[in-house]
Formats: sequence, C-alpha cells, structure tokens
Amino acid sequence: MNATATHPTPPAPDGGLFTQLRRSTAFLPLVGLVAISVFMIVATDNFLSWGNVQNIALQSSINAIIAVGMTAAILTGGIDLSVGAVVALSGTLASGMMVQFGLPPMLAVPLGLAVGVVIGLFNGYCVAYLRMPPIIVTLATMGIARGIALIYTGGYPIDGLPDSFAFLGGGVLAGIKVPILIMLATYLVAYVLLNMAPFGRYVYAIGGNEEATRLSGVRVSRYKLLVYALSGFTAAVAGIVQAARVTSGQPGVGVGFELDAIAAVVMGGTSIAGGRGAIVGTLVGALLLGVLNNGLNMIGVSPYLQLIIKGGIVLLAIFISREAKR
Amino acid sequence: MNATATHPTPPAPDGGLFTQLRRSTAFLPLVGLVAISVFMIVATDNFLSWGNVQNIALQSSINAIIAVGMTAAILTGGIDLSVGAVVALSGTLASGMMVQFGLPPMLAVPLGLAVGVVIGLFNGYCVAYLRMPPIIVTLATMGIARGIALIYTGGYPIDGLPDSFAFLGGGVLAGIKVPILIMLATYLVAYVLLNMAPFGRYVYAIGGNEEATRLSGVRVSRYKLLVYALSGFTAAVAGIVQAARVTSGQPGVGVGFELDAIAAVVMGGTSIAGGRGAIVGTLVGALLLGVLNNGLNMIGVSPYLQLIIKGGIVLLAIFISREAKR
Amino acid sequence: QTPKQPLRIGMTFQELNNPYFVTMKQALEEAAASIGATVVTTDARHDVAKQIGDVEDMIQKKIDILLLNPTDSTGVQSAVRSAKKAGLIVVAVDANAQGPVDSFVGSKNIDAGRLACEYLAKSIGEKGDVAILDGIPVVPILERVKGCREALAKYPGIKVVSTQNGKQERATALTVTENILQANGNLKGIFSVNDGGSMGALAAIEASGKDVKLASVDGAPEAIKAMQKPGSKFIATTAQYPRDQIRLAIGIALARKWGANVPAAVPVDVKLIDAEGAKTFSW
Amino acid sequence: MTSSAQEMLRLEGVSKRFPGVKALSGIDLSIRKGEVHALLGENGAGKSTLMKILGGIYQADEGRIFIEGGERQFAGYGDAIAAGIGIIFQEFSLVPYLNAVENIFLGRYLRNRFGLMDKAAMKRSAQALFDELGVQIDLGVPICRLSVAQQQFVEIGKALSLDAKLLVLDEPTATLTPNEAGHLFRIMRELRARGVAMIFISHHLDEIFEVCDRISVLRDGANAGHAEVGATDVDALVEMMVGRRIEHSFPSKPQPAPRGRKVLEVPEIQLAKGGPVNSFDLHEGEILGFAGLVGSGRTELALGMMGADRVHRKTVLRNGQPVRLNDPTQALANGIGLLPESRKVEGLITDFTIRFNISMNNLGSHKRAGLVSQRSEKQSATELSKRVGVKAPGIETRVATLSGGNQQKVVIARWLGHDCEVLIFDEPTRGIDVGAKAEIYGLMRELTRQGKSIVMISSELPEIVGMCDRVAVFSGGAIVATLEGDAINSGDIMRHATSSGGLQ
Ligand SMILES: Nc1ncnc2c1ncn2[C@@H]1O[C@H](COP(=O)(O)OP(=O)(O)OP(=O)(O)O)[C@@H](O)[C@H]1O
Ligand SMILES: Nc1ncnc2c1ncn2[C@@H]1O[C@H](COP(=O)(O)OP(=O)(O)OP(=O)(O)O)[C@@H](O)[C@H]1O
Ligand SMILES: O[C@H]1[C@H](O)[C@H](O)OC[C@H]1O
Ligand SMILES: [Mg+2]
Ligand SMILES: [Mg+2]
Repeated sequence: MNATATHPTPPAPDGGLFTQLRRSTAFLPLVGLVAISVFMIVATDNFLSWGNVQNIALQSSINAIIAVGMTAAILTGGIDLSVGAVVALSGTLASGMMVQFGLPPMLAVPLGLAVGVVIGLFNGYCVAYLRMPPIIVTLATMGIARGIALIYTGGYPIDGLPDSFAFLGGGVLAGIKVPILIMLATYLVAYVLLNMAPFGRYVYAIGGNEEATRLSGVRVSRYKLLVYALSGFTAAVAGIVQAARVTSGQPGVGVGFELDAIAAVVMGGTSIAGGRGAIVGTLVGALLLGVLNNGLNMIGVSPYLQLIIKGGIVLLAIFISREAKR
Repeated sequence: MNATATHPTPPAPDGGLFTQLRRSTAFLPLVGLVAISVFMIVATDNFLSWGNVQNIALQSSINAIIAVGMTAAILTGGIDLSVGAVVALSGTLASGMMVQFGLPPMLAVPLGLAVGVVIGLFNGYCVAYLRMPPIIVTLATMGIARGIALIYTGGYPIDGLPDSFAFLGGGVLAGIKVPILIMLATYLVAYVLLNMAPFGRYVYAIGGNEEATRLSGVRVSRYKLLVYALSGFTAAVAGIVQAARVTSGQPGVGVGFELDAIAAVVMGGTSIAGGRGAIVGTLVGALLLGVLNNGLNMIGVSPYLQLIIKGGIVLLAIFISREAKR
Repeated sequence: QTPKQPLRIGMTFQELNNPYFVTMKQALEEAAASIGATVVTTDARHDVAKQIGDVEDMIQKKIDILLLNPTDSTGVQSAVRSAKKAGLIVVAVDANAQGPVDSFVGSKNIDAGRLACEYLAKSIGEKGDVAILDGIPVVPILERVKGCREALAKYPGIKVVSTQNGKQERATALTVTENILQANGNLKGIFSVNDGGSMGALAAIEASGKDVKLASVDGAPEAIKAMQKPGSKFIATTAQYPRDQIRLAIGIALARKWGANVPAAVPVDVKLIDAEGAKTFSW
Repeated sequence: MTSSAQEMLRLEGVSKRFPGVKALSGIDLSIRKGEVHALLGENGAGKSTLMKILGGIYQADEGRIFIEGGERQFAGYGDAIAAGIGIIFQEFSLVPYLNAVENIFLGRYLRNRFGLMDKAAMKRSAQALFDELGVQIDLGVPICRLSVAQQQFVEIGKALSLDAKLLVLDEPTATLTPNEAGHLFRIMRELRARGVAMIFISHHLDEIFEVCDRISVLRDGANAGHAEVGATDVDALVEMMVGRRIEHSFPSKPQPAPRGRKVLEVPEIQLAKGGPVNSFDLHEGEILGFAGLVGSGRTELALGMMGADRVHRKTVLRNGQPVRLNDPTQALANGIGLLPESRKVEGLITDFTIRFNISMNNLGSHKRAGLVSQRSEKQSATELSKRVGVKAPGIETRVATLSGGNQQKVVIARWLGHDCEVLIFDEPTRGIDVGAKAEIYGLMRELTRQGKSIVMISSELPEIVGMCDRVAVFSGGAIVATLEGDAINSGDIMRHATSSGGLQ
C-alpha cells in the first residue's frame, strides 16, 4: 500500500514563465486587455499612437495608484471606501500648505501623504484592533475625510500652486509623463512587498484564513493596520498627483473613486473575498478600464451609452474570468 | 453516558418579550436611536413635534425602503450596489409611461416596479447561476441602469405627473404621509418573509454557510435569485415614491443611495458578512440616520461639519454594537 | 490637414442630466449640423479628473474646437493648456475656466441672483426670514448667491436665516428644504441658485402648505410651467439663455479660427421671468 | 502531585467556563519528558479546550500551568510556541490558497539579506521535513488542491517544524488511513526517543495501545482517572470515559442480508472523461459500504451521483425509474440525502441554533399557511436531538459551541427527521467518541429497519466490517470489488483497496 500523495502527473516544480503566467490570476484580465485593445485599434483612428497610449496610461494612473492599496485591503478580506475622500483631503492639505503657508513642495507633499497614512492608520485601528467591519469604518471615514477637506478649504478649490509641484502632474521625464512614472514605481514597490516580502504572504494568509494565520503566531492585527495605512498612503499619493494634474486642491474631487478602484482590483482577478489575486492583475484591470474610457470617447460613443457599454464589458470580463464551478 | 439533551439551566422557551428584544441584533441600534433622539430633543426646539417626527420618518422612508432589499442581499453574504440607479430607472420609466403614453398610475407604477425586478433578476442570475461576485455585478448594472435611464429621458426630468400619482409622495392617509405608510407596509411584509416564512430561513442559512445549505438540498441559487429580485423590487418601490415626492422622473437621482442603504443595514446590526441580523434593526438604522440628518440641520450645523459628525456617530454606533471580541 | 476634413467640435459638459445642459447639447448639434461640423460630447459627472481625461481623449481624436463647460474653473486649467498646446480653439461656456482660454461665453450671474432676490424681497413685503438654497461651489453659483445677498441686504427687514446646500438637484433640495421649513417656522422666502434645486424646494413648500415664496435662476421648462400654476409659490426665475450661449460660443470660436481677435468674455444678459412672463417664455 | 526533573508539563486545577457550559473543572495533568500521553474522553469532555488553554488560545478561569517546573502564563499561541509547545489542531489551521511551504513557515518566514523571503531555503527545509515524514507533497500548489490527508500532513509538518519540546496532537488520525496513521506513529516514536513529550488525543482506542505510554481520561470536564498503558485495556478505558460498560459496539446485522427491491441503481457513472466507469446498486433496508483508502474517490463518486458535483456521464434509477440528479435539491426531491464528510464546512451552519440546523431542509413539514410553525419545529427538533443524544443546554444553543461529536449528531438528527429513503453517510463517525459511535450505529440500523437504505463511506475498517451488508471497495477511483457475507473482512477489503485501481 503506497503512502498518500501519489500524483498522476507530477507538475514541473515551478513551470516556465508562461506556465506561471498562465496559472496566475492576472492571466485572463491580460487576455481581456489585449482583446479590448485590439478592438479599439480596429474601431478608431490613432488608438495606438504613442500620444494616445501615454494618454491612456496617464488617465489610468490615479485609479491605478489608488487600486494598489485597495488590492492589499481586499486581499486581507477587507475593503477601503475612504480612498476617494483621502484623495481630496491629501490634495487640498498639500495645496493649502504650499499656497497658504508657502511651504515648498518638498515639505508639503510629505505632509499630504502623512494625512493619508493617518486616516489609513485610523481605519486600520478600527478594523484590526476594535474589530469593526471595514466597509462601514471606511464609509464613515469617507465622510469624515471629505468633511475635513471641505471645512479646511471652505468648499473652494485651492489655487496658485507652484510649477515645481505641477510638474508631478504634467511634467515629462525621459519622454514619459510623471504620473505614469509614479504609477509604475508604486507598482514596483507593491510587487516586491506583496510577492517577495513576508508582509505580502501575511496579507494573503489573513485573507485566506484569518484565524489560522493568528494561530500561526502572525500578528494579524498589526498587518491589517499596515494594510489600511498602505491604502491611505497610496490614496494620498493619488491625491497629490491629482492635485498636481488639476493644479489645485479640490475638496470635491474623488467622489466614487473607491468604486473605480474596486472595479480595477476585481477586474484584475483578485477575489473580493480575499486571499487570492495579484497586484499585476490590478494594474491590468486599471488599464482595461482606462482603455475602455478612452476608446469609447475616441469612437465618439455618447456619454449615456458609454455607461451601459462599460457596465456590459465589466460583466463580460468577470464572467469570463470567474472561477469555474467548484 | 447520560442520555443527552440535559438542560442544566433550562432557559425559558423564548424568554419574555424584553429578553427577546435584548438578545436581538436590533437592540443596540435601538438604544442608539433613543440616545440620539434624546440628545436632539434637548438640543433643538421642536424636534419632537408631530410635524418634525413625520418629517424624519418621511425623509428616512426612501432609504429605509431600499434598505429592505439590501438587508436581504447582505444577509445572504452579498450586496446590491445597483439600487440607486434602479431608483432612477423605475422612477423615470413609470413617469414616462404616464406622461408620454398617458398610462394611468395603476398601470405605470407596476411597470416601474417590474423594471426594478428585471434588473434584480439579472443581478441575481449573474450572482446565483453564473457565480459572479455580487459587488462587481451590481456595480456594472448600476452603470447600465443609470445609462438606460439617461438615454430614455435624454437627460431631462420627466414632468407633468398626474395628481393621483403625486399622492404616493405627498398624500396623507389617516393623518400619516403616504411614503411613511408604504415604508411601514414594506417592513411588515419583509418581517413576515424573513422571520416567519421558509424563505427567510434560507436567506440566513445561505449567509451562514452557503455550501452546507446547498448540500442539504436547499435550492440556494433560486433563493439568491429571489433575494436580488427583492432588492430590485424595493429599490423600484423607493424609485416610485421618490418620483412621486418630487413629482417628476429624474434620471440623475439616487447617486450614492447604495451607500446610505448599506449604512442603514449595518447600523441596524446586520453583519456585513451575512447570516446574522434583523430587518427591524435596518428600520432602526435608517431612522437613526434620518434623525441625524434632520437633527443636525435643525441645530443648524454646517453641511461640511455634518459629514464629520455623521461619520463619527456611525463609527461610535458600530463600535458600541460590534460583536464582543471573540 | 486634408481640406475636405469637416470641422470637428468637441464639448465637455460638467453634467448631462440637467435640462439646461441637455438643451445646450441640442443647440450644439443643430448648429453643427447646419455648418457640416461633427460633434463629440462628454459628460464629466462633476468630476474634474474625468473632465480632464475627456478633454485629453478629444485632443487625441483631433478636434478643432473645444467648448468647455468646466465642472471646476481652476481644476480644468491643465486641460485648457493641453488643448491650447494641441492648437485647439478653446471657448468656455456657462462658467469660465482658468488658463489660456480664447474666450468665455456666460450669463451675468450676479445680475441673475440680484434680480431674483429683489423680486423675492418685494413679494414678501420687504421683510421676514429668507433662506438660500446653495449649490456646487463654482463661480457662476457663487456669483448668484453674492448677487442675491447684495439685493437682500438692501432690506433691513429681511434676514437670511439659513443657507443650506441643495446640490442643484431635486431630491437633495427637497429634503434640505423640508428641514429648513421645519427649523424656521417664520420663513417667508427661499432663493434657489438654479432650477434643478428649485423644483425640489417647490415640492417641499407645497407639501408643507406654508406660504413661502420661491425665486430661482435658469428658466428651465419645468420651472416655467410650475410658475404658471394658479397660486404658485414659485414666483420668479431669472432666465439664462443656454441655446444662445452655445450659438455665441460657436460663432466666437469660428471667428477666432479665422483669425479674428475675440473678446475675452462675452457676458450674456439675463432676464427676470415672473408668472406673467412665463406664459410666453421658453429656451 | 509531585514535581520532578522528569516532568515536562504540569496542569493544576484548571477550570474553564463558557456561557452556559462548565467545560473544565479542576483538571490536573502531568506529562513527563519523552512520553506519549493519551488524553481520552467523550465528545465534549473538554480535551480540545484543555489543549487550547495550554496553547494560550483560551485563558483558564482558574488553575496553573507549569512547564519544566516553572509556572507560565500564555497570552496567546505565540507565547506557547516560544515556550516550546506545538499543537496540531483538531480543526485545521491552514491557509487554503498558500502552498505547503508558505503554510509551514507562516509567521516565521526565513529572510534573506535584503529582508525578503528566502523562498529557496524554506522550500529546502520543507522538503526535508516531508521526506522525514515519508510523504510526497507538491510544494508548489495551494494546499486547497491537496487531499484531506495531505493537508493533515502539512498540519503535522507545521507543528513538527516548531521543534517543540511538548507536542499536542488533537485527533490527527481522524482523517488518516491506518497505514498513514502508522507513518505518524513511527515519527512519534522517533520524537519520543529524542525526549519530546507528546499529548495524543484520539477516539481510536487501539491507537492508544500502539503508541502511548500513559493515559489520562476526562469525563464531563473533570479528571476521571489515569492509567499506564500496560496495566489497562479497552473495556476499562471505555468505562472510565463513559462511566459504564459498552457491550457491543455494532448492532447485529440482519440475517440473511436484506435483499429488497432496488431503491437505487447506478448502471454507469463516469466522473471525468477517460476516468473509470463505475456501477452499483442499493437495496431497500441495506447498508452498502464504500471502503477504500483516503483519496480513492468514494466521496467524489457519491457527490457526483447525487448531483452535488458535475460528472461526465451517469445514469441513475430510483425505484426503477430514471431520474435527473443535477443538484442536491433534485437528489432531495428524489429522496436522497447526504451527511457530508466535513461537518463544519459542508454540514452545519455553525452560527445557527441546533433547532435551525435540524429543520433546515425540512421546513416544508412545519408549514402552516405558508409560514413556519415554530411550535411544530421546536417539538420535532427537541425530539430528534434527544434521539441522537446531543449534549447541549437546549435546542436554542448555537451549534458553534458544541464539541465535534455533538455537532455530528446534529447533522444526523437532520436526516432522522426527514423522509429520505436513501442516505449517504460520509464518514459518519469521524471524530466521534466510542459511546456515541455505538449510538450512531444503532441509529443507522434503526433507519434501515424503517426501510431506509444507507451508503456508508468510511475509512474505518472495523465499522465497515461490523456494519455493512455489502461493501464496494474503491481503488484509484474505481470500484474494484463488491463483497458480501463472509467476504466482508479486513483482509479482503485491504487486499482489494491496495490493488492497482481501475481494472477489475
Ligand atoms: N467557544 C466555545 N463556546 C462555548 N462552549 C464551548 C466552546 N468551545 C467548547 N465549548 C464547550 O466545551 C465543552 C468541551 O468541548 P471540547 O471541544 O473541549 O470537547 P472535546 O473533548 O475536544 O470533544 P471532541 O472529542 O468532540 O473533540 C463542550 O461542551 C463544548 O460544547
Ligand atoms: N492533490 C490533489 N489535487 C486535486 N485533487 C485531488 C488531489 N488529491 C486527491 N484529489 C481528489 O480529491 C478527492 C477527494 O479526496 P478525499 O481525501 O476526500 O478522498 P475520498 O476517496 O473522496 O474519500 P474519503 O475522503 O472519504 O477518504 C480524491 O478522490 C481525489 O480524486
Ligand atoms: O448655469 C448653470 C449652472 O452652472 C449650474 O450648474 O446649473 C445649471 C445652470 O444654472
Ligand atoms: Mg476536540
Ligand atoms: Mg471522502
């Protein structure tokens, strides 16, 4: 009687790069991105021009950056609805520091990022240590952060930002727009954190089986705290880029951004229940949404119809990549 | 081995009415509602006037009605983000039937409700039979329903509704405003459905352990389908009431309603993970939010500060009623 | 480029579920059809970020003229810059935008608020409590509130007891007004910054059965109709001319394209419409 | 109790109360270095609770813990690990989407000089661990793709990798075949030789005599006695646990074996394209055993037959009529019910009360005017839970607070109240104490006497032999033999089960 675990076809230890890709949750989203891009290339004139490709990346960048933290939150089985309000708060705060107090961007930007981290830590504290449900905690901080941004600015946009700051939104480095570079850098760091550092495995583990993870001696609460801090941070990065792009701190910006980010994460193959997914997929998901927005505008589809088509394509994408039954 | 079912302290079969209430998930929300109301009575002049009490109930009614279906969806472990768009679609469609085709409200209202049910069935089909994640399915149908409403109306409000229809929004029966009566009727039916009919038991069971429920032979998919149909239906009811209240079909109405409804459900003690909660709690949650909105307005708190206070109170409420650690 | 290429006009709206802007869109399509131009429109849904993206897409689509209805005057300036850099003619409509726009066509919004509130003040006998139903903080709206306050300030008997935000949208305006009416038992009048909000306020006033007069801005069809009802609480709205704004904007843009020096701003007169005037008015 | 240099662990007067239940009262326990100490007791006696207190997962209300003579207090499992305690939990503590390596090192990832995970090093030591355990496990796939037995070995490997001085094994053999259990015992002996102390929990009393040195018994949360393995026997242990003698574990089989009409015929069923094609029949009033090694495909075949899983091709006849079974609902409509193999994951809604769990798929019989009649539901739930002997404060007790065995009885009670004619019992006695086992066997016979027919999937040979009228033996996904009468004996079953599968 031979012991357990006989494998009919012992799979190659890791498989080639393609096999690895094929197995990854990001594979189907990637196929979707390619398919939609091909369609757009056929349907429009200069979809594939360098200008338009940059354009798409640029327009996806804010959502893509927010979606990094959202991915981590969702991987742990949580969610962060406060991101849109954090975009507004960090953007207005950094702008206010520059315009009202004359701080240089070098100081104002870190302050703007810090406020995101603070909101994130607050979210994380409520979720991890007070065991409150993420959806409602972050729904509440969404209101709070938005309220602070509005009170701080009195409801008016903060104008007159220095050019050195505007560079973060409109500048070009090595032929590439700065927000795109910021987006790529964010993903690079996130990739290392989530796939190569212990932090990442804990994030996946918590989403996979929180109780088991706790039993294994992992400080679950601390990692959850960090995850929400990360989400606040990336939302704040997006807020800074956003403010630089519109060269003003807008207290009303970011309404509904949380839904876009969730869409990017889930379109990217991450399970909304946590534990499974890939950060690369999220980038693909955000680009997919960006291509859709851009392509439909390029084709000249009416804005009302765009809502329907986008909804339909999101459904289609999820339908194709949904987990096979059982 | 002493045979079984030994009851060391046989608890009274059900306990008194108060004990039952005390144990219910709706108890703490109720305490919260009373506490905030007491505060408002002290802080404002005529908070407790009959006029203002009706006013609060009236203003809570739309959210409360939507939250009925949302409760069912959340109890199964799902969610329905499309409700706000369904409010717009059912309202504009029913209005269009009356204004453009001259249908009497008796026919137009059922048509408006039917469109909500259709969207709900579509959501339910995707969730239950195609096994797609509710959050993303309903996010997609949110866009689709909104797009249809906008295309159908061309972006204009549909005006000129008959008085018999406006009665549903502004009429008074037995001294009580009609939307309040509709809200109460909806809760009565939902109470019976969820607490006394097999349907309700299945809803809770699915949220508690879907796989076990399925393996025991319950038609899980069908009940999930019904739950989303219910959610579409109650959103459509709210859409009709909303249209009657503003005496026009508004394609842009209902943005963000889904978040209000979720807040009401969770404030009412229902677990966002499904399986636990009570419909009565949702009514309490919706009224709590209504009291907050109304009371802060009555006190004259600035709208920006209101956002912060509301967020804070939502947090406080959830903090108090969160499940005790372990 | 190829001379046969028809003129391409792009217009980005702050929102497209307000009759005011939908009417503009119609006027745009009619005007464009008559000169053989093609039109693309986008809907920013009050999101500056989306508006900038929409403009960038239209630049890629190689439009010639950009008509810009900014959702935020400062926020869109980078879009204005990109458009100018791409060689487009940029004309702001309804609200001005910062940055190198070629021209701006919009109503005299201070007048709009002043006219409505003077009429309101007189109708309530120059004394009593008044509330302002505010909107999204963009320049035209701010100017209307400013004009209104200036007008009311001339009447010592009038007190502005409440300013709340109805978000220029019926459902929100309805509940906000209900609360205003509850909290201020002696309210005599309400000024709403536009007709989106006024219709919600009107529903609340009617339901309350109170004698509160309502004045607003826009002249939207539903407002015009509501004012004509006998005994209507809706007494006046300062009309704007959305179709004319578009026609002027296209004209200015073409003139600029042909090389003309165009005025930096083309203020469009507004007109107070009361129940009497409503009988003959339409956009 | 006297402390000595040889003592690894001493518990003194440990008590623990849960709302409504006194789980432990004044437990004393002493474990020597290098001994394997059996902890026995009925379901709900408090074994797991005591171990969780030892592991710092629960806090005792009273009592003291001494490790190597020094008093210790653990605020969490992390503290216990640091003190040299490792636990193999009764409920798996694994993360389904991580692979075996990531699971084993969870919480203690090795880092390279950049502070990133040293995946290669961890993989090497995991491989070494499994080599030592003598099991082959694909380290690259998420463990949810491994079989239950393989997962159990990952769980074991995880605890072993802690290099604990005191290792707790809470029913590790419940999901293993005798052969795999044998592996585990070999490892336990090696550990003992190295001086590791072990607490071993099992309801298989024969295993106790195979690996253990001394025995402590709990009854209703209190000490019920201690014994040396050499100086006791199964009957004495049972009496200590249960407080009385248990005469026969198996009710007598009806003679001759029932051969009523065929209530269920499966002339062909093929789970996957190219896989083995199986067939079997079930007669009225009979118990048909599905025997085989863990992973031999018994559960899959049963689930496929009743429509809970998709299959490639199948024909099923109920009472001679072909039926469509595409989901468990259709199975239920055709009188086929399932008691699933994993009660927590597939059987129960642990947040629900006993009453709700019992009536869950039988609400139709409590309906009055379309609504559920609480009175009828309560009456039937009370009666059923009494019949299966659920130990609980009442039918309104949440199932989550019951011990494993009592949870299993709740699922059985559900089917007792149902008018299903065909019942599939998948590992019905897994984790069930000896006393309760006898009761469950009795219940099964009672059901067949009422004319019901049962398919019993079991990895415990004695119960296959003792209970079944006929036995289908599985190997590699195929039914390789169907035995009846005297042919139903351990030797023949094992011979077929270990034959190369798929051919007959
Ligand atoms: N978290 C809890 N809440 C309430 N009661 C509990 C809890 N955990 C265990 N109990 C109760 O404590 C008692 C002891 O349970 P325990 O799980 O320790 O039994 P066990 O001896 O391990 O049984 P088994 O052999 O079935 O695993 C039981 O009556 C059980 O119902
Ligand atoms: N590594 C694996 N990956 C995917 N499927 C597997 C793997 N190992 C086993 N299986 C399949 O999963 C099925 C379920 O395994 P399980 O351990 O439940 O065995 P079983 O024969 O169904 O019997 P039982 O669990 O009752 O002993 C097995 O039949 C086997 O076909
Ligand atoms: O001028 C318009 C204004 O900018 C606003 O957004 O609503 C419609 C009109 O009043
Ligand atoms: Mg146990
Ligand atoms: Mg099995």
